[in-house]
Amino acid sequence: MIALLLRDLRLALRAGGGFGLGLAFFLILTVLVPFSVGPQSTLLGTIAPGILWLGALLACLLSLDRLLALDFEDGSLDVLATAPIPLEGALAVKGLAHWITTGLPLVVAAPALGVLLNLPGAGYGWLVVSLLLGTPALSMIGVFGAALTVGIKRGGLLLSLLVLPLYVPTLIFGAEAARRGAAGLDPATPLLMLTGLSLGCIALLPFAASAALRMNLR
Amino acid sequence: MIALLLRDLRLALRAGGGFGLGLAFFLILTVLVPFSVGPQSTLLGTIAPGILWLGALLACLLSLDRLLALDFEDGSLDVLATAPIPLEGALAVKGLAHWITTGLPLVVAAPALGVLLNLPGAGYGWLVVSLLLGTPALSMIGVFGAALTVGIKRGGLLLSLLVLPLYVPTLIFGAEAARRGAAGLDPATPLLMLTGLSLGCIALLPFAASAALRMNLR
Amino acid sequence: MTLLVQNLTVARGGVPVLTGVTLRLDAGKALILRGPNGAGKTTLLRTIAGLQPPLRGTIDGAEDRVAYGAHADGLKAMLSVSENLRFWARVYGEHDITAALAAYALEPLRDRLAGTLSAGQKRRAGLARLMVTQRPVWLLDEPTVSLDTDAVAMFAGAVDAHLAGGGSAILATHIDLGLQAETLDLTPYRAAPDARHGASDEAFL
Amino acid sequence: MTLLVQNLTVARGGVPVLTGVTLRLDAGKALILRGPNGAGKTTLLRTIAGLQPPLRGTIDGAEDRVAYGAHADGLKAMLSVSENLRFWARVYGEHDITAALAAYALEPLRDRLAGTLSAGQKRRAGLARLMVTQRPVWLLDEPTVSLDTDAVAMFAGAVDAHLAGGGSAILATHIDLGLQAETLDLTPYRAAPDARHGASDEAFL
Amino acid sequence: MSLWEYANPVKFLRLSERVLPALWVFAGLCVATGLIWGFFATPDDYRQGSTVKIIFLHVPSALMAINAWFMMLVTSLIWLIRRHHVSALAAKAAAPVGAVMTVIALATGALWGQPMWGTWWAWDPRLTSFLILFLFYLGYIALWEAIEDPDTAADLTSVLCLVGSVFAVLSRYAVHFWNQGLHQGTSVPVATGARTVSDVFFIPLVICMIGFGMLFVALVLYRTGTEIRLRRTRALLARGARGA
Ligand code: HEM
Ligand SMILES: Nc1ncnc2c1ncn2[C@@H]1O[C@H](COP(=O)(O)OP(=O)(O)OP(=O)(O)O)[C@@H](O)[C@H]1O
Ligand SMILES: Nc1ncnc2c1ncn2[C@@H]1O[C@H](COP(=O)(O)OP(=O)(O)OP(=O)(O)O)[C@@H](O)[C@H]1O
Ligand SMILES: [Mg+2]
Ligand SMILES: [Mg+2]
Repeated sequence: MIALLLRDLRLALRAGGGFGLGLAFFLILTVLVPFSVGPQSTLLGTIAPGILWLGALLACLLSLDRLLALDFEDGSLDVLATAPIPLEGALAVKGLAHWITTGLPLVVAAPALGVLLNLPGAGYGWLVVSLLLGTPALSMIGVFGAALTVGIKRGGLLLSLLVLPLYVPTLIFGAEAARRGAAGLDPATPLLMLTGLSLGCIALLPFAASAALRMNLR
Repeated sequence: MIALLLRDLRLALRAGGGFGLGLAFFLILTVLVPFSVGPQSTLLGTIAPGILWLGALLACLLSLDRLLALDFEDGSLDVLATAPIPLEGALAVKGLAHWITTGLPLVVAAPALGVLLNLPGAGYGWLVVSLLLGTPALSMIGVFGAALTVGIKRGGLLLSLLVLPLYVPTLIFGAEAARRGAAGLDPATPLLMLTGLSLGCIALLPFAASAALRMNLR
Repeated sequence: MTLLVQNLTVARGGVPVLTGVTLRLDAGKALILRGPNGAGKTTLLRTIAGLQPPLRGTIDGAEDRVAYGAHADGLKAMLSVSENLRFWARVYGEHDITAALAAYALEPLRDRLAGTLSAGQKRRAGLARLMVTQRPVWLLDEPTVSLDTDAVAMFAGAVDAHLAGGGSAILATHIDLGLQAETLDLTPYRAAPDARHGASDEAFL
Repeated sequence: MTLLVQNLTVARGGVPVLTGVTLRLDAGKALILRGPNGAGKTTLLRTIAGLQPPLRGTIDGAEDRVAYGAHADGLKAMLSVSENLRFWARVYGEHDITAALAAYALEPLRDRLAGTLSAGQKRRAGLARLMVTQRPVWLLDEPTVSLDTDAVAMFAGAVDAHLAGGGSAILATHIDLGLQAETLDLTPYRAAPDARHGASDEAFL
Repeated sequence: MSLWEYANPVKFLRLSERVLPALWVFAGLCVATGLIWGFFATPDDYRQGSTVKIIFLHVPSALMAINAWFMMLVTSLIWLIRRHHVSALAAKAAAPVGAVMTVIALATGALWGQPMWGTWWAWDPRLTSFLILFLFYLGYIALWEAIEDPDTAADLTSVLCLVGSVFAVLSRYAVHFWNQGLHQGTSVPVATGARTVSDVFFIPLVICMIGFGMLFVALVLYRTGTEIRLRRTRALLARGARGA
């Protein structure tokens, strides 16, 4: 298991797909928002928490298609499925690796990007907390989506289509928490919901994902 | 050339990657925006033109990785490069196929999504016009980006990273035109710029793309 | 322990490809599967490896005992040869990869990224993976594709050593490997084109 | 027309692999490239096909006259066999695919999606592609991988017919195809490991 | 004789061919009576004017949209547990029907919203959860389309349906939490029998709902039959191709 985690992290670093790229995408997306909605700073400040959450979500989404598809193509998944470690565990580890390479950097970088969008001062802390609690759910849902579409050549867009609706509750609670935080309200309820959601995803989705994967390998 | 166009269109239809998916992604993205920034309709109306442009751009972007990479993996690109049709032409045709399967449906669907975001009544026409003039540039820039990254396994995220900055001028002019239109101002200048940009891209980028592709095949 | 396959029906794309396959593989023995293109060798091997369920019949003694070497090699292009092998070794609870490297003369290439190897070098690294699994039953699908004569000899040596150590192997191949092994021709087991029994779409016929 | 390769140096990953390769291929002749794994056969063929530039030397009579058959088959999994072939035929300005289908006994499979073929069937479809190009020079990289003996015979027949029609072919292979052809062993052309002349990093040495 | 007997495609086809004509007629009659009664024989509402008549399309289609997903959930479970092909194909057949019902509910709602709330669309929780339901339908259909092997497709879409249902319910709660809405609460609570719509509207509405229900059943039976024939053709072709 640890070997798998280390390998995935090393690959992420080496293939240039890791830490940097998700972040860069997040950055560019945040920069594009003022270009598209116009530069008024109050408007930007209002939409900032939401846009940052949306950007994080999309950055996660875009890195999903390499999560399992590469292993599928070069035959590693076949071998993993017949290896002595349980497939559920392997998938959970892959989710963890994805979170470390994508979710965690986003959490760390979000405050810096908040500055670009005039995020109100009270919002920074809660933005980070909400992302920290929410991104694990995004990664695990992503593993499930990737397992569903792994057999499909370049299922990238289909993967997005399947995964985005599943992301809705996470996004709503997360963005709501960040927004309430930025507006000086109490974000406890949505944060609790978000935590519950993440825990539920981590506990249950590996099983669904491994079932889907086995069907796909067949 | 026509054979290539027809094949690409047929593949898009058959692999389930075509018309439908880009649109669905656009729809979902539009739906997610209110979830993240909140449901106030005046706020949504203000950012609507920008968000729709951004959504169209992302939908284009996500379909880019299958533009050349699939052909590369199964060896078709090697054969195309040695075939009697000029590579520039082949790439331009691929760009056209991409526009037909992705850009065009987005243009058609944009007004319906405008309704969801409370786009002001005056904005619909100009939104469609600006998208119609701007999406060809998005597709051609995409072909260039895909040619640059085709050798890289799952270069999806890297591709986004390279292409997004190139999309900035198109986005600025397009969103500006749509915004002016929605606000009842005269959108002629940005529209002219947009047209020039698209024409320039169509005329010049196939050459850059084919040069990049030849370097990648080497 | 013996691998025992009885009365197996395997399918691809919902259509039965082989029916009534019965075979027995004792420790120390190798079995060569033969059959024309499309006979169902790959399908049979995947079924025995547990990657797809059989339509009928039983497979005994395969679970957690097989190492499957498919057409694809399972190598990561961005990791070096030794990193690739070490990863699989750790997944299977092994730690020493020097024997595997030596068996396929991979030492000079150990620090090269797997993506920069030639077709035959890649294949050698893929075969070396089998040695680090320490699994007793090897299932090999056209193992010698792209290999030159020296490498084929290395492979034959590795299989012989594996058999001598009490392992066993099933190999699907079209060419002669010079191994001492029984041969099983799959042609007689070919499912009749209109075979319906057990097919996943049986109910529709 | 004759394909003339003179004093060619080819490189992969910036490192020269073969130096001083000289060969001549007349119409109606075939040439078999031999050499151990990693000798540089694939690299040489890609260079002659024009997919990568040589470091030194000249290639005459190759431009727009070669059809290259690589390790990968260039088939779209989601198109049927005949759609695949028809597409390539149209790209090369040809329109009739029946001869190609017949040569590799692909008629029964013509309406199957290429993605559902077995390894050998795929290869046959990939080889059939060469016939619809109508190019006089075939460059083939391990063409008989995964093929059974019948299919190898079909392939040999197709090559013979191509040669009889005034075409020519270069084949890289490790096994004996039973073709009447000259053999070129690449081992003597192997670039010295410290070869620096012409390497892309020469300036840094 | 158990119900499962009809899980055999051939038996199912025979049965559905027998009941379908009657079902079409009955559904057509119900929908026609309901709609004509509703549109021409009910008074205008004192507040909403004639727009209230949209209710006869809107509410039945909205109900069927939800029920269709529920049916898909049940048939998916049956497929996963008992592996009856008809069950999986029924789920496949129901999805587009459900999606169309969702679109009708959304479209009629939008048409209604314009005079009532002064806007085509508002991010009301009821409306929003419907939109999300539509997205789930899209994803489900797209997954069916994308996978070549029918059994694998059935398996994967079933798993998606299960997981998706959980997330659809979660989304509903999330959406309610996110925004309190404009849309009125349900007024046809089956359980309590209490209702807030007057009888003049209620009776034709119930007829419409029955009609839409029947129409849905008929459509699903018909489409399932088509899917079964497609699979049969496919199975025969597959054998033919290999036999040659
Ligand atoms: C596009 C937007 C809309 C959607 C998706 C939608 C959805 C629904 C749904 C799902 C139901 C059935 C709920 C149930 O009975 O439990 C329903 C019922 C109803 N809707 Fe809408 N609706 C929309 C717009 C509107 C508008 C604009 C109005 C008018 C003001 C409206 C008025 C009603 C009424 C009166 C009912 C019946 C409630 C009842 O008596 O049960 N809806 N709608
Ligand atoms: N979806 C499908 N529908 C019908 N037949 C299929 C489908 N997928 C595969 N087949 C057929 O199943 C058969 C078994 O294929 P398999 O890959 O097992 O053959 P193989 O013995 O490994 O052949 P090879 O030597 O070419 O690798 C082939 O004839 C193939 O065409
Ligand atoms: N990036 C690189 N750096 C150093 N050497 C490389 C690089 N890429 C390839 N090579 C080496 O170049 C040589 C030529 O490879 P090529 O694929 O042409 O061999 P081949 O003759 O086709 O072998 P095979 O029979 O195995 O297919 C190989 O020894 C390979 O290891
Ligand atoms: Mg095979
Ligand atoms: Mg080679």
